[in-house]
Amino acid sequence: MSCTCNHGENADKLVPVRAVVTEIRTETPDVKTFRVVGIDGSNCFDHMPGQCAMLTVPGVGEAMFSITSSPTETEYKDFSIKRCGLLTDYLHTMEPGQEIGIRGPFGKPFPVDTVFKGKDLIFIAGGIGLAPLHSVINYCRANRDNYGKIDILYGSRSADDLVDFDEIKNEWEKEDGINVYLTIDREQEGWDGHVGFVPSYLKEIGFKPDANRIAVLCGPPIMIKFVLQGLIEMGFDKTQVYTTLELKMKCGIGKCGRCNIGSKYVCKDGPVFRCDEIDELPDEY
Amino acid sequence: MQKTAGLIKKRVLELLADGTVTKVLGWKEGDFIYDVTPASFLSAQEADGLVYSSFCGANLSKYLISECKALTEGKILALLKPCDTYSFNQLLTEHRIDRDKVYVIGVGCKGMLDIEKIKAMGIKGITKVIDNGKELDIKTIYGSKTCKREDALLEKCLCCKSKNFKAFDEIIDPEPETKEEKADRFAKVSELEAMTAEERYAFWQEQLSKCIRCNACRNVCPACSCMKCVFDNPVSGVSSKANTDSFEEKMFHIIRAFHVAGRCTDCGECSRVCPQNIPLHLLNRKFIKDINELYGEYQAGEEVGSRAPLADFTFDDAEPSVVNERGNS
Amino acid sequence: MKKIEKAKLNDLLARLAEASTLYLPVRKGGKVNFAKWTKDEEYCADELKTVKSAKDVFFPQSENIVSFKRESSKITILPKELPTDRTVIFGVRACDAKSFDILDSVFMSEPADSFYTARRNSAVIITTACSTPEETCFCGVFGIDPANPGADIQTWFVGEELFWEALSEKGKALTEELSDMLSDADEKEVEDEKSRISEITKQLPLNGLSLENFGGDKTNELFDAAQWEKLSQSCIGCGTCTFVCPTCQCYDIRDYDTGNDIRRYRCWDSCMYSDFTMCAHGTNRPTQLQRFRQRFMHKLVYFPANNNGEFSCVGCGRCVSSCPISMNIAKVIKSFGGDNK
Amino acid sequence: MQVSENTENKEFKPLIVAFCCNWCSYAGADLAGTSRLSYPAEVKIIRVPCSCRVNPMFILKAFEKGADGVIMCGCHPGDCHYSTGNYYARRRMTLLFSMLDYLGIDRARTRVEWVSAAEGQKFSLVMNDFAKTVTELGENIKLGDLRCKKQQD
Repeated sequence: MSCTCNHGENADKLVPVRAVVTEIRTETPDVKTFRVVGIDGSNCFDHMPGQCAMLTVPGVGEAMFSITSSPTETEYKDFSIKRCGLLTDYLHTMEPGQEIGIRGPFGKPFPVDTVFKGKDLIFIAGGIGLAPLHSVINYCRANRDNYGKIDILYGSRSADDLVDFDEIKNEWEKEDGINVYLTIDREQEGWDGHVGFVPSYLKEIGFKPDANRIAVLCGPPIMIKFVLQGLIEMGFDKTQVYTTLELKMKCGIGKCGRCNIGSKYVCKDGPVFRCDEIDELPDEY
Repeated sequence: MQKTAGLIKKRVLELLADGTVTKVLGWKEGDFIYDVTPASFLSAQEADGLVYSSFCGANLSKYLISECKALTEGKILALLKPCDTYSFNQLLTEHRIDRDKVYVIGVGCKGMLDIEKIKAMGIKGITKVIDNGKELDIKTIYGSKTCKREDALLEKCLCCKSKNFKAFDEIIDPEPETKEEKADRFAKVSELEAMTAEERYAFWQEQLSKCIRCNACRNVCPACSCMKCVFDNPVSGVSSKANTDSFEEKMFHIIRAFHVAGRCTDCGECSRVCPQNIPLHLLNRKFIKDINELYGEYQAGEEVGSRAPLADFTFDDAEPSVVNERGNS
Repeated sequence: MKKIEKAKLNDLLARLAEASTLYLPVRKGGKVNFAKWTKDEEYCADELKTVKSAKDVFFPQSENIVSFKRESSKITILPKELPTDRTVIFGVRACDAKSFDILDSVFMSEPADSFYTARRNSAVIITTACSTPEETCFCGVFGIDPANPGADIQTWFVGEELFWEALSEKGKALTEELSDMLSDADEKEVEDEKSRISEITKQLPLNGLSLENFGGDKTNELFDAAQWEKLSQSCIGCGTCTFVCPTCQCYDIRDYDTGNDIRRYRCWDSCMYSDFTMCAHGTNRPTQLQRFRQRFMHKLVYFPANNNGEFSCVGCGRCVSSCPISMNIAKVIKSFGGDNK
Repeated sequence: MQVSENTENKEFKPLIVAFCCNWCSYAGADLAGTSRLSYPAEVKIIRVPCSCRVNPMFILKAFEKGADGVIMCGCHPGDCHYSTGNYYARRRMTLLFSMLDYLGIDRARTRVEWVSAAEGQKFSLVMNDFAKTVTELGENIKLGDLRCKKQQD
């Protein structure tokens, strides 16, 4: 029996379809961006910013990754993946042309076409946390008229660890109505930008807590904690802040029972949460 | 047992009150007499729920690994039955617990009961079991029943190792060593050895195929004290969660038994907790029997610091081909 | 109402096994579990509860959901065909029958699990009333009546006869198939049996548990409760309760490389295991307290929150009898003030 | 790892896994080769630093993946490169083989032989003899993982 890309309507959600990695970009020493297209050159499936997909390497395993590319990039899906476990180790050894399995999209996206519409947006990311925000940022850039001012605050350990650096420098920074603030944790030769952690840089910048503003966060838990604190101190309301969570996932459809926080499943009810929604969940993430 | 329980409680309260110990590891009463839970008690008030009955089969020594780590001041009191003290010693030998942090009260044991055995007699709806020494008075929702105490003993108690304590700070109500001839604990192993290979294969195939891989045997075992078990390690290549092929059952149980070979005190917890009643002790006892026959009598936990047979050798040990010369093929 | 003599029950089972795959409680290696029935096997009608529940008929402990082949950079995906053969499960108790409804609301809610759904849709469930409920039973707490076990067909053993009542369309169709073996029966004897069972259930020691302190809206009150520490302190972190539980449905997905192909399995997992939520950056439930709490909060709070107040426990009492340290959901309910006695 | 290559219409050729210690037995196998002494092609050698490196799980893993017989070769007792490794291995394998026997697995499917670097001839003899024994026993169905059996396409 041979396989086609699409198993048809009746295929189980747990069964991946074939896809091929067409391009691998090295972003930082431990992050690579993988471009994935369907086996017939199609885009596998449609998604919205913030959604995730399961990537399979048969025999190695399967894991959930946020889709880095914007839905407006209709030819492919990009995944920026940090090397940190069994599967990601394997992915990092791959060469372009390697086939993998993919299934998705999973989860609730950012409300880009509803809540975000007409708003000024602040994106705050740390390290690999830019991956899910990258999708939203480029979606907003592609539909520029729908959104107000865009501020992007992005920090990483060092200049070498800034993901998508070329795109940020050559495209985002040069676009009107987009302010990019970059920072790295420690002084480094050849870096003339800001030095310091994201939360402290946030305070220095001091965004105005306009009701028309939405902040979107993603990064390590400790950064989220202090950035959120900073935003609240500035006068932002938790309902204006969105973030995306990550826990161990297996099924992606809210059945395997491991990614729950209280009664909410990150794979199904998340990964995007408004910060006041998170407050209602028990502290177990 | 009632009397022993009273003495234990009294002594526990004294030791808590005078500050000798800050925590007590014992058994807590349940809903039906037989469903006793291992528990810790921090105060006289909490110790009210402390029980010692014929259903305190659970070996508490393994809890001492985490308790010793967590203990910051004072000592922890552990109630240990004679057979539990072997496990205690073995853990000391392996440096998993700190002797200075533990106050051991050896508690006399007449042999513990197995509720599963009572239920297997067809007695249903048991709400209470009164132990009269020779006979059990069993209250059920369908009326009263009786059975002989010796028919309801836990497997491990049928061939009790000893009534003597191998480690203790004090002893409460010890039992005299039984005078009558003890049952041979290797009887069933010998019986299996005498069977043909086909019969043995059939026996184990039937038993091991019941395994649901709940890991209770592993997790309860005082000798299974690895920080991360090989069966939980995704890079070990054997970390399957469920048995899909019958090979996986065998792999798990052979390796589980092998990893404790020479360190297993034969405390019988693995068989006691198995929800499917797989006679896991027969795997452990096979190793013990082989070790005794090939490398000399050895009882793990008999004394602290003894060298486990698999961490030892002599120049004239038997060759592996000895297997071909023994028993039935 | 129909009936058949107990002596002829084996003929009926044989007939069922001809046209479908028949599962019923069978003794193997000394323990009774649901298994495929063949003529040489004895139906253990007197066994109140199998060790494992009947859930693995629909949700097997390990199931190959897809296979792969890898050749250099190419992969082939070989989906599994869905099972469509008719299955009959005989001798299911009221608690297990109810557990299927709970599993349905997980596996058959969108997006439905096609493997479970296919098995479930092609199965006929025949329940048997519990003539001798035990002390570990507390199905009444969840509104389950062991005298009226429900499902497609319900049956009662009374004297030397088995009484048979078809409830669903599927059940009626199957009863029709077997009409030559079943004779018409009077309801009187069954009614007497029902009231006898009801009298017993009233006396069950755990049947008075109250769930008033649990429910979908209790997350915040219960999550940080002090009780969890004492309750979980001696939990050894095994999966016994999970695996014998009729409503536990958490699963893992694992690959196995056979050398010929790679098979992906969906297998039972337990939230009590330390590696359940372990991923590359660690786990969000590092202590046994958290894992223990997760299991009971899921059953008594999270599940009701997502399923209109329905609890994910049927009071079968398997955890009460199987737990190595005798800690169980009944004790958890009691410690939160659910002891109504 | 690819599994035993037998199909029904072909003559049964067992798959044999031989764990050989680096210092003696592997060199012995080498010598057998350079001396043009034959041993069955079905014997797959896995080189280990010392016979003591052989974890019981290795033996089981070999059976899992389709081995019909597993043999472990090390330095003669007393000659271990690490002085005592093979003594520990000897106890370990004795107990493991005894356990396999206890579970009803054919005892002749497992073997331990001490082969020194100079014993190319012994290596060849041992392997031929073991292969003969295992061939007589036939395919191992009791201890393998059936999923790993080669599919008959």
